[in-house]
Amino acid sequence: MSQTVIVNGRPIATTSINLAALLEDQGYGAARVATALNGVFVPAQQRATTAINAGDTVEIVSARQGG
Amino acid sequence: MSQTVIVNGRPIATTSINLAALLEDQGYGAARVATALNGVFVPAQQRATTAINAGDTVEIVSARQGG
Amino acid sequence: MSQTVIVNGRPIATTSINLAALLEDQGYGAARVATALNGVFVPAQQRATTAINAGDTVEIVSARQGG
Amino acid sequence: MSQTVIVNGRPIATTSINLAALLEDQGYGAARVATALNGVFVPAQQRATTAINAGDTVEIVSARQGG
Amino acid sequence: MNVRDDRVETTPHLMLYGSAVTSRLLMGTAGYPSPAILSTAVAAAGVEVITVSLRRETAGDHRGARFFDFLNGLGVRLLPNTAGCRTAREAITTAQMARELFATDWIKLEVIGNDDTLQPDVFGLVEAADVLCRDGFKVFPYTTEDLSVAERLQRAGCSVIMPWGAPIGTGRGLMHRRALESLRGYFPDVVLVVDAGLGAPSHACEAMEIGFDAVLLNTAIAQAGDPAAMAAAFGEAVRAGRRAFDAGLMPPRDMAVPSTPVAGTPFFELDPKP
Amino acid sequence: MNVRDDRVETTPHLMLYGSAVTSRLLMGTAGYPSPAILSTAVAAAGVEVITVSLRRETAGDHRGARFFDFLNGLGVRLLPNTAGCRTAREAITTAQMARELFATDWIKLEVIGNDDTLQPDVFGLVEAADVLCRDGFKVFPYTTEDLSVAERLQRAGCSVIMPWGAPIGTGRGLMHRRALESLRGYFPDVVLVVDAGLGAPSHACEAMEIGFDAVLLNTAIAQAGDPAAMAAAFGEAVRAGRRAFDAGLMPPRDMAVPSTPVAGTPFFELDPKP
Amino acid sequence: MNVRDDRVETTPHLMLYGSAVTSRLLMGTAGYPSPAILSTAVAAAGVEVITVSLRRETAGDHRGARFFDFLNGLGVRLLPNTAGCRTAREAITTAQMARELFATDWIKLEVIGNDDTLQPDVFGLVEAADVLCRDGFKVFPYTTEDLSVAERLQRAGCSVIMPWGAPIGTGRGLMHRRALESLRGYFPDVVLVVDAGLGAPSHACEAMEIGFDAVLLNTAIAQAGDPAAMAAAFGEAVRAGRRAFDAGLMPPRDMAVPSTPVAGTPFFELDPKP
Amino acid sequence: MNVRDDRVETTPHLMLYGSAVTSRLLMGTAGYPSPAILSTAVAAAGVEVITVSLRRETAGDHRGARFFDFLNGLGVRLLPNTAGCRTAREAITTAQMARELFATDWIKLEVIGNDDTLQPDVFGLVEAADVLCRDGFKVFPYTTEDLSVAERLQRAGCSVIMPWGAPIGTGRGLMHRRALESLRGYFPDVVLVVDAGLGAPSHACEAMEIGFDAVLLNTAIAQAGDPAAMAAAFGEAVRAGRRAFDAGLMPPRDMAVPSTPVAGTPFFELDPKP
Repeated sequence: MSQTVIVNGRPIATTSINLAALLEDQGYGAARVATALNGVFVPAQQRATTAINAGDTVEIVSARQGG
Repeated sequence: MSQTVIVNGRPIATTSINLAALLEDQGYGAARVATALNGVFVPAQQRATTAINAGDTVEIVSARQGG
Repeated sequence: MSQTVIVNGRPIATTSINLAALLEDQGYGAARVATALNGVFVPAQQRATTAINAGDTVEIVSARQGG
Repeated sequence: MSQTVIVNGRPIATTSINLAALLEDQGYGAARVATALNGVFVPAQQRATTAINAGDTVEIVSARQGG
Repeated sequence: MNVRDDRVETTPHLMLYGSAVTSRLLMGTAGYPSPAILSTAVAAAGVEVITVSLRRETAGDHRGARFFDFLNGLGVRLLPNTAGCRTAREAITTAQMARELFATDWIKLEVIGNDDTLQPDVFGLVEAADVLCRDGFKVFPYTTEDLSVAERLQRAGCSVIMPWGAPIGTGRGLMHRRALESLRGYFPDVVLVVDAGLGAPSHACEAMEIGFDAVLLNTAIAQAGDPAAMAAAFGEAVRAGRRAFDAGLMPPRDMAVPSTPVAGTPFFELDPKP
Repeated sequence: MNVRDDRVETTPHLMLYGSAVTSRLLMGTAGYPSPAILSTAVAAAGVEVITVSLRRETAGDHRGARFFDFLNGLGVRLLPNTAGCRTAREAITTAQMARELFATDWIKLEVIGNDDTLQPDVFGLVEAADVLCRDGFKVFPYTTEDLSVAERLQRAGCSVIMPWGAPIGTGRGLMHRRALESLRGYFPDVVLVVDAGLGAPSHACEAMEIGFDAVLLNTAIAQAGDPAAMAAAFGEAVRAGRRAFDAGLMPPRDMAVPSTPVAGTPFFELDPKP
Repeated sequence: MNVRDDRVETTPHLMLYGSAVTSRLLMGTAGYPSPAILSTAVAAAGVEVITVSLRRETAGDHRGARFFDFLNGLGVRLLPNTAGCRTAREAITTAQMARELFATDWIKLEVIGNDDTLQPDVFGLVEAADVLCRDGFKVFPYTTEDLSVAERLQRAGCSVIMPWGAPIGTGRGLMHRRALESLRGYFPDVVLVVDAGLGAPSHACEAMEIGFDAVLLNTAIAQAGDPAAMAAAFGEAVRAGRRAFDAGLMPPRDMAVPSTPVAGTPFFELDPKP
Repeated sequence: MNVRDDRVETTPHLMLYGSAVTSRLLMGTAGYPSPAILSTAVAAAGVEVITVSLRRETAGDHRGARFFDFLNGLGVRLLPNTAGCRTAREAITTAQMARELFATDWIKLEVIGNDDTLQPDVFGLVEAADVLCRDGFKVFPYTTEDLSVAERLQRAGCSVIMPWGAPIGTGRGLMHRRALESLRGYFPDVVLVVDAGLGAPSHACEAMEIGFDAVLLNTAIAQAGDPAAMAAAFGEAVRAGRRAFDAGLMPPRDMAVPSTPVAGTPFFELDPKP
């Protein structure tokens, strides 16, 4: 069953049921990123146990230059 | 029975049991003042029904110059 | 005999031999102006006795707005 | 014959007739100084030929800290 | 240039919570040599709103009563303050006492964060403004030039906001002029009053020139050599500044520009500059 | 404080070389949208002295005559200038032509040292002032804030000295306020006028507050959105500044001082600051 | 005079939450022409702490990985920021993501109140600082010069406080110098860093001269013609300012004082000044 | 932006009348607690040119001789001054005595116009510069920021011009920064030195940032708590300022600009600002 979630501001269709699967599925693989679900931080070790539901908003961020 | 209350920062002994009596007793008579009991405003019409207890703090203020 | 003089920055040919004649000749008539010859002020009453020579520089000015 | 001259702002009596003699006489000896007479600079090599007259003003200066 | 800046619509009257006032100079009443001089100053400046405070009353000495009599004689509108309050709670209770005592729901809200700088404590200020606005007060908050704080005050219900010019009593004028201009730009519909820190009529004039709606001051008048004359001077300066704002000020330029036209200057060919 | 500064004696009238003038605002006449607007501005400000210039006249076009007619209608005193002159010689001749043309021995003496900054050439200025004063002129020299130059101008015979506020036409106000205050202190008996660089009534007010006797300006009024209103605003601001100077301004302070007295503040024992 | 100001005890090292750092210049990493130039600038200035941010990562483009590689090569300490966050909640989550991603509990906390001025929202800031300090973060809050806000940040647990010099990216220097000096006086034991708004090494030098512990800047270096040279210049200026603060600066004076002694000046009797 | 300002060509060395000098900090020698401290300060700053003066010598006390011995030990170049001279004539004679005494044709020319402000008398200055240049001196004139005066000094033969920052000994920094920038623009080929009035390394840094070639100061170092450390600080600040000028400073901006890029900021859709 595919559901729609917002990843980094864009709607995508996914069959992943948890955050770890979503990352794998979306091609982040072993990328060094940090994640938030619906505005709340999800530590890396909790991604596999964090369920994804339709309409969820996911942020996947990494390091950049900053001032 | 006399009890001690703080009026405008100074301890006084009084037998008054409500704020209206205290004002009368302390000589404020018909003075145009406003009052607070323990940091909470007491409207003029509620003074007679506002009980005074030992240790209470009473403010009695009037108009002054201000910037 | 015509000679060339500079009036207000422009060369003109004139047969006038004094400043008063030059003013008349150039059409200033009774205009309220002040004059200088070769950088030196010439009062109105001396214009008739102030000779004009070839190459002279004449300023004829009047009132304007100023700051 | 003694005459009065002003040296560095103070009147002194001297019998010296030239600036070199005055310096010697006043105890400047071999001191490294520069001189002026009546407000005019006198080079070292001209001191012996520079006459001193009554009322003259002599400046004898040397090096100091400055900003 | 002859361009008018129409960002902020100007009106002949200053509207303070629905009340029309003509004079854009609000005046404090403290520190005058005498009540008579204060009274003359109020008249000289044509002031219509003055600030007053609440202080502890000693039984039998009738200071409050005498001051009320004096105020009645002035015939101007009162704006009680919460001067000296250091917490939202103190300020709220003071405001409530003031409302009863002076029979007005206007309150100049001060919550002081520091006894040395007398600067507003913006946290206590917003908290108290929130409570008082909901309680029906017309709040005139004394605040800093901080834009985010002003946003919160507006959201709380303040339609008048009063940033400082400089710390109270210093007379230093508009220390943060750019920030005040920024406030004006962000809040075209809020009544903005510079409150505190003005030391000279030129400061008040400048506040009006940048589009503020009014100024409030005390020390610079009360402590002047001749308070009544100084009050008149501030009154004139405020009118001048407002008029200039309405008339459209020239913008400052970097390069000099001759005022007298260059065309037709005599001697342009003679006498080249040595 | 309530102290008056009596260093500089003030008089109700401004004395310019023996002539009493009431308005301390002197105004330029250049750059107005129309003569009618200039005329309204002169009236709105209550100005009594205006500056004019001399420019080359073309035969038959009667510009000078029309401007004379206009000036007659204004009924104010004229102060001709030497704007655009770059040497003492040019300025002297221009002054002499002006004296005949305008039938006045008053001259606003400008010798410009640099076409970009329009700053005074102080050498040419002093030289021309010297010649003109000996020739019977009443010289109003446009100068910098330089004290030594002012001394030479005074020694030359100038009893009015006009330092700039900022470069002509920039509208930047009193860029060197300290130096102007210093001038005021050194020349208590000279009439000091800030000439040029003022952009807003608050600048004019400030010049008067530091004890200057008058201000002279042009661009800030002529280029305003509404010149007549701006002229009125400058007039008010100048009066306000003068009145404030007479009334004795409070000195600026470093530390905040409560205007509302602290004594008797309610709640001093309650609610210690968190 | 030769007096040293010992109000604030100085130490050879800057202590940031228990970590000793030698360089008092903290540097941003954004907006450089290239990573190579950034790297050269870091080295040229001898910087030991740089700021970084978090941004959305697109799968497969490895921008994050490349930047991590770059950072590893620099060998400096990282201070992640919460740039762009507009609420306490966003900032808190961003800080938590940063802690995991960069493996540091340091966080430069920014909660922006206004997109135009990029000024701190002091309410969101204090709220987020409170939560983050309790969550074990070492918070470096970017704040205004407001004393009451700084008090709340300190109470929340911040031992470093970073007021702005001027709005981010404007390069205007210490716009509110007096208020910054006041902060320094009130918080002798807090590490104070001027963050944002510095445009020139002289600004950084001035911040250190008034006793600030460090400065943090980005744009003035990144946007310089030669960023590496500019970084070196800022490094030197920061050291100069710190050294001057330690050495005890002369106070400004109102009156001129001869540096060369007057005693013994030749010609004092001759040639009285004309 | 990354734009370099190439108006003024920079060279690694400062050329003073044909002599190359590396350090762009020139230092006065008066008012130090002891010669030893002066000596340490000269070394700490890496100064290569110092100013000295002439004063009346009392027979037999050998003060001059001792100071000469001290100067020999320093091994730096001397720039004698005419401090205290009030007329061109005094200054000319003093310069001539200095040339013989110190065996140098360099002269720092001071003609003081006012004992309170110690400001240059620009008339006496230009007159003396004219005479001295024709007499073969290399004149370093101490002047104001006046452009017309600088033109006359250049025409007289000065290839170094030294405007003041502020009155001598006040430590107020660049009081007329705009005018100094204007001077720099007008005289790209003259060596410009800010002389006098600097109180802090940030002031010296700023002078270099606007393109001045060097700074000369005395009091701020001599009167510091630790003069040697302060000298080092000034040396660093001057180098920093020069380096920044060469590297191309960002221009100040009116509006804030984020340093951290906005693109990719997390949470842009969530949590709209309340």
